[in-house]
Amino acid sequence: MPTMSLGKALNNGLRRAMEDDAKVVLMGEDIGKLGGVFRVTEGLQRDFGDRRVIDTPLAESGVIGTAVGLAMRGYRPVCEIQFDGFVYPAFDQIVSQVAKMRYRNEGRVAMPLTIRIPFGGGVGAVEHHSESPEAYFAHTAGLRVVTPSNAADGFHMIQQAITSDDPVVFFEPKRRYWEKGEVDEEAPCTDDPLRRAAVLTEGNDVTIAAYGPMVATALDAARIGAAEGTSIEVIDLRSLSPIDFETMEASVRKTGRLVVAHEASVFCGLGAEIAARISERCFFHLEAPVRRVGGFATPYPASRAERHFLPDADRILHEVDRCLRP
Amino acid sequence: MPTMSLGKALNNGLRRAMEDDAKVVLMGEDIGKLGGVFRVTEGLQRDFGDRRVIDTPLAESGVIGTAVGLAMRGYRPVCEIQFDGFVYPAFDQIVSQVAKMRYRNEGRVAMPLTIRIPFGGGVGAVEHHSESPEAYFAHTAGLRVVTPSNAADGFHMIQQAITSDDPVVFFEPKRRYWEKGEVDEEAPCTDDPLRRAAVLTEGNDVTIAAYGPMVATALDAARIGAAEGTSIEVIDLRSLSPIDFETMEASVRKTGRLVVAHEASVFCGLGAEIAARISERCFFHLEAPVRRVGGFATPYPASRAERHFLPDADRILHEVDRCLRP
Amino acid sequence: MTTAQVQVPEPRIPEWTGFDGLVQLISVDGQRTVGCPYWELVADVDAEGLRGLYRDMAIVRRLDAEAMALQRQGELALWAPLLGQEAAQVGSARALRPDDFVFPSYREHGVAYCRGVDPVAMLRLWRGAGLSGWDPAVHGIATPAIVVGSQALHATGYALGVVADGADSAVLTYFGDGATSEGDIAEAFGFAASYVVPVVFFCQNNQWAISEPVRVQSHASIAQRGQGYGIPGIQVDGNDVLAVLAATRLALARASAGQGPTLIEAVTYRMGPHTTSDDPTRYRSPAEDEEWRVKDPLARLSSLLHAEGLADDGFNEEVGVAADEAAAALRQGVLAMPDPEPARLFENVYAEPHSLLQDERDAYAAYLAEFDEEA
Amino acid sequence: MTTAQVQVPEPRIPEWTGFDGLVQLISVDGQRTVGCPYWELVADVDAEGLRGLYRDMAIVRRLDAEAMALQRQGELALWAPLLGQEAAQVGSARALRPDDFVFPSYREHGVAYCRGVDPVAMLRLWRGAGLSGWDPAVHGIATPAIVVGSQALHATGYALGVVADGADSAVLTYFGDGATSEGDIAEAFGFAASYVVPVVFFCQNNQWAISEPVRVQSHASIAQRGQGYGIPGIQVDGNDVLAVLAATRLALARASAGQGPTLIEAVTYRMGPHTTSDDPTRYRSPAEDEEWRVKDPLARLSSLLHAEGLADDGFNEEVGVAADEAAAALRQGVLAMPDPEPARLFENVYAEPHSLLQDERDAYAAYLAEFDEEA
Ligand SMILES: Cc1ncc(C[n+]2csc(CCOP(=O)(O)OP(=O)(O)O)c2C)c(N)n1
Ligand SMILES: Cc1ncc(C[n+]2csc(CCOP(=O)(O)OP(=O)(O)O)c2C)c(N)n1
Ligand SMILES: [Mg+2]
Ligand SMILES: [Mg+2]
Repeated sequence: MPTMSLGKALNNGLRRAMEDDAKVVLMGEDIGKLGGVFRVTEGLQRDFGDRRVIDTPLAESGVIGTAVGLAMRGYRPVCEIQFDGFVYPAFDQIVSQVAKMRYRNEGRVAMPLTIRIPFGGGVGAVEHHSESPEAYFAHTAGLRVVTPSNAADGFHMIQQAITSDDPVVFFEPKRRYWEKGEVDEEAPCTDDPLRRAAVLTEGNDVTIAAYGPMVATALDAARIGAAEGTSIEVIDLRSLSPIDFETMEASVRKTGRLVVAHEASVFCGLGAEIAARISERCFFHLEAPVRRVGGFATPYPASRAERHFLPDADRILHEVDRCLRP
Repeated sequence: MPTMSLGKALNNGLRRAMEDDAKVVLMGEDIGKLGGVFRVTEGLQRDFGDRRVIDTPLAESGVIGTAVGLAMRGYRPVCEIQFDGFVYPAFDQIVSQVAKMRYRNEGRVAMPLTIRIPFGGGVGAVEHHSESPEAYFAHTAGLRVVTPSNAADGFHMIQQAITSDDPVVFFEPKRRYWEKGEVDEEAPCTDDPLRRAAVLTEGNDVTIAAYGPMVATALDAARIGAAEGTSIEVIDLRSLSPIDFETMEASVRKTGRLVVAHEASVFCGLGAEIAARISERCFFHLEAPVRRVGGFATPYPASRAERHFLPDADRILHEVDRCLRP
Repeated sequence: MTTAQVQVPEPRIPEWTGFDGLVQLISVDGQRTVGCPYWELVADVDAEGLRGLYRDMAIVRRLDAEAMALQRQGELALWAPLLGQEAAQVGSARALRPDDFVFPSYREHGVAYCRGVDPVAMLRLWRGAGLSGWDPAVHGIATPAIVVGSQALHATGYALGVVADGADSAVLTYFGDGATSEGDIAEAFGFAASYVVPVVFFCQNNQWAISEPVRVQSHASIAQRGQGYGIPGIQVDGNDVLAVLAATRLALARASAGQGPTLIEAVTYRMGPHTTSDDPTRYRSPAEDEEWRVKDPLARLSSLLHAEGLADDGFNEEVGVAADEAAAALRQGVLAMPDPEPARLFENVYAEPHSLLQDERDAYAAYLAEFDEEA
Repeated sequence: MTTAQVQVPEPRIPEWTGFDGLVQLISVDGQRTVGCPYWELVADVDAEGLRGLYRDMAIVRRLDAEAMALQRQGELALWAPLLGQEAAQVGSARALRPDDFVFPSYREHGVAYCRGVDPVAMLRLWRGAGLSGWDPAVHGIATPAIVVGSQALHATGYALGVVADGADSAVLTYFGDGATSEGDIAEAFGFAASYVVPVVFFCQNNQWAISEPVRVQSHASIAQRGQGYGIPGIQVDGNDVLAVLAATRLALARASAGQGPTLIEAVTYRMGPHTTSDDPTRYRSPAEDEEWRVKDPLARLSSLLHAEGLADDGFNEEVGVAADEAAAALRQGVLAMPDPEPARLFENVYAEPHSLLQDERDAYAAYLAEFDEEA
């Protein structure tokens, strides 16, 4: 089975989606000749032409708003937002148009849009290039929100997102673009990564729920924990809206403990929804309160301080300990 | 003590703030001669002139972005967003500029901005006029988010928001604009409504946490509950970011049960943060899981169906019962 | 030196040089203007054509009045009247071909009427019985856009799709004078000019954005707003249905001929309130209303028809009857309109199954059932 | 009839009619152009003045090169070079009065230099040691705006405050050719024109927005972008420091004289990569680089200075030494720059106490302490 980086897997997934459906068009800033600042669209304009891989003027609301019109004309636009911090100018078109168009038109209009957003920190970037805005979109009815944590999921999930008739906000963990994994491009995708969470390591003491860039960190924590004699079950959510609570509930009923980790600020972050729902669904099974580890109630700091903002394996294990000894 | 509507109390509060500080300027669409679509700025342009009460071009990003510049010049802009659903075009300026300007400049630049937003449903409006976007802003570090539920709080909180050196997103429960209450405009404001929650009714069986438009609904539920022999403690959060968890924790330690009610969609709404934190802080005191009642994971529906979307006293009491008989 | 004293030529603001200012084919007193080349664009509009345009405007005005009445009687939650803008809407809509597509704002009831939308369906939104009322694909017109300016980008994207399809249809999008301040309108101009797509930006400058006069939005003519983007503009008398028809035909022809976007400013007037919630007496004078009353688009065409003997009292009679029938049908349909079922709330949020939504739907159904038992 | 066949005058796109096209005072080969009235605006610029402008540009270029080197050596996280844009930045910044205020984008290092900002402070952001590096109030220049276009609205609002204060200072804001597509820039034009505020919109058209040539943003000249808003435009040779100085003086003079906003397009070229993360070879040709290399802003002024005997080898020598000293000081300062303390993370988020933030700060401090003990 070929090994490739997450970035390359997404590139191959996009290529496959464009081959499978001539209505798939890519739009965004610098996605053509440059192949995007992360090269995720590399070579696609060369091979599919500038009618299907479109460099747009520098205006995010314009990118999403025109994609809405293209979708109404029967196309499947895949929009790239260059960095997490630059999706906000398009927030109105996403929240009031993309998310509500089908509902407004009682199903007569479809919005099969995919909005790709490289997100998260850890790459030593300047301001606005390390944000984790997923909660804004998860709280917005009408959107689906997903994020792959590895190459194989990236390859399959981007294709599932594009073929979905619902709008999908597709977060790509930018600091993991270069991490390699095995991808079987020929085998059909059996499990349903766009909708179901994945149990990556089985464990009995504590469950760690993570997604996107934090999954690798959670796995590190599990390894260290194992060495220290703590058996940790790591769950990769993959879908952030809706969330596969069945998988998580089953795990927590077994372990009795849950730590949720994400980069976004903890306050009103996705961890809040997970903690709230699991505290309710597992009320009589929880041995300790659900613990959340994530960003602080501060804007994303200067890159030379980001290691303090970003949860690492130690901070996750610190919460694991608090679950074990409440 | 004079009795007045919430809308009038806000109008008087704005007037007082403008009298107290010549640097306070009001900006927004139709706030001048018309006095705003809800008349909250009525008479202010007439009395303070069109240099201090400014009708802006129809562009929300422009309203907030120019207010940022005015603040940098030493002014205290109070911006009106005409309806909740029209704040999204300004989302970028609010999230990336208003919220981050002080942090970016390490305290050298202040952003004493107040952003007034009539919010919530129940007024039989067309699409985009009944939204509850508070969670988006509560999740955004650098902003304070508050909402008054009655005339007295409205009068004091709007003045506190304007004098605060932090940016405050000030949500006004539009369907309560016409509800009257006693307002002592001369007595100094003793409790700290901009920062502290208020316990509106004492009770022993269940705590209901609500804010803005849902407070009156929660009080109805408490009345009905009392008649049915259930003793309910109603807490008005007032500040949504940060949240006064001390007051809530004290209440839940007493009642052992909590129901959170808001109009916004439950998923990733403010109730999630409250449920998560109270489940953690009151882990050994909760008799039943925290219950949340709120909007569904749908866009706001057509007005002739909104009664199904909006929690009423019955739906709140239904959750109260589930707390009492888990 | 202090530069303020220097005498050098000011950078000049070029004068607007669309077709010699305002395009007008019928004068305010109902005379045909002479020498305007736009006449060629409506050379095919004969007596029956003129009567048809009048009939459309009269019926649209009557339907608008009925909707106002229905709202006052509590049958509608809100209404945004088009009174005074009939010529701008009918004239532009009648320039469309069946395969063209329209992206309206919330006030284009007259355009929807010309696209064959059932007026009852239009009122579904305003009654609060639904969020829209018709199938865009069937009528070639999207449902109303309430977020000011948002639809111009949709139109531009749709037009991009038209080009990609190799089709020669055109896209027409409507917005108001206030909307021209929104970033989305400017971004639509930018994308449309960059991609040279077949879109026509039709701005009904009805002089007001709720309580704000157009000068709050711009000191320059709105027809000139597109110049900086390389988009030519036409300023047309928006109360002259023939001139609007001609200008829109020209713009649509340019669009489908691959010549790119055009901006049309139809100079008109919102004779009524912004919506039924508005109170114009707070911000504008009776004098201004009067000044525009004499420019009434229907009166103007009517006097031409009668002066030229193209219409008689019988015609007015016939049109009046047709309009009343349409109004009666509208009222009947609105009163018969059912409220949405609770279950409908959970439909059409997503195209595919959604675990959370299903749970909420089931829980609410159970709650209602429980509740009915109790009661 | 099919309207496409009709022969009527096309609505004309007016030709750009700012001061006869491109304002240029020094030709590419270093000759003074004759007859351009803008000369009057720089009549005060004598030999010393010209040498000063050259010195500024040379030092700014040297500092830029040092920053590039520091980034390549891993001392900076990123750098956005201004190479090629020295004349546009120095020429415009030297037109400012002390009480004027500047809202830059992220590339205006040369402007910040002219405003007296310590280059070491500028690099704090690019090293990742902080989110900015200076006090806007002290230097009359805001810290860099990274969200493209956002700063134009801040400048417009600030200028509104200047008017409210009854002051006569002006506001100058910088953005690129790509930024002209953002809605915020259009909204800034709209607000500035509506309120007639003293703001100058200075667009450095360096031909590229990362990998996108300017024609993706606009087929029309950028100087003309403001016309539809009633904002006059000046197109100036951005590699001619004297022409830029003159044009900016004119625009600033109009602003403080209460004549409202002006848009300046400085036609220049980004000779380097977009940032140190960029690879221009993927999207543009060596031929294009070469075509612009001969228009180098420093070489141009240098040849004028030498041709007119206003500078000799001693001058070049002296400037080189000053530039090297500035570069050495920059390197020294950057290497000495400390990383932020963890506690700093929690400071300056809010002006007033914030319960949640305090809890998080204390919890993290306790965690670090605990952690140190373990270790
Ligand atoms: C983005 C946005 N902001 C504000 C509003 C509230 N609003 C509805 S209509 C309107 C005025 C629109 O004026 P104009 O564009 O001239 O259109 P008209 O109503 O005159 O037809 C405003 C401010 C809105 N619907 N959308
Ligand atoms: C709103 C926003 N979108 C995207 C970006 C990413 N980005 C940074 S610079 C840039 C190109 C800007 O080009 P231009 O305006 O011409 O300025 P230049 O870099 O050429 O000086 C882009 C797309 C951003 N910073 N902000
Ligand atoms: Mg209008
Ligand atoms: Mg550029």
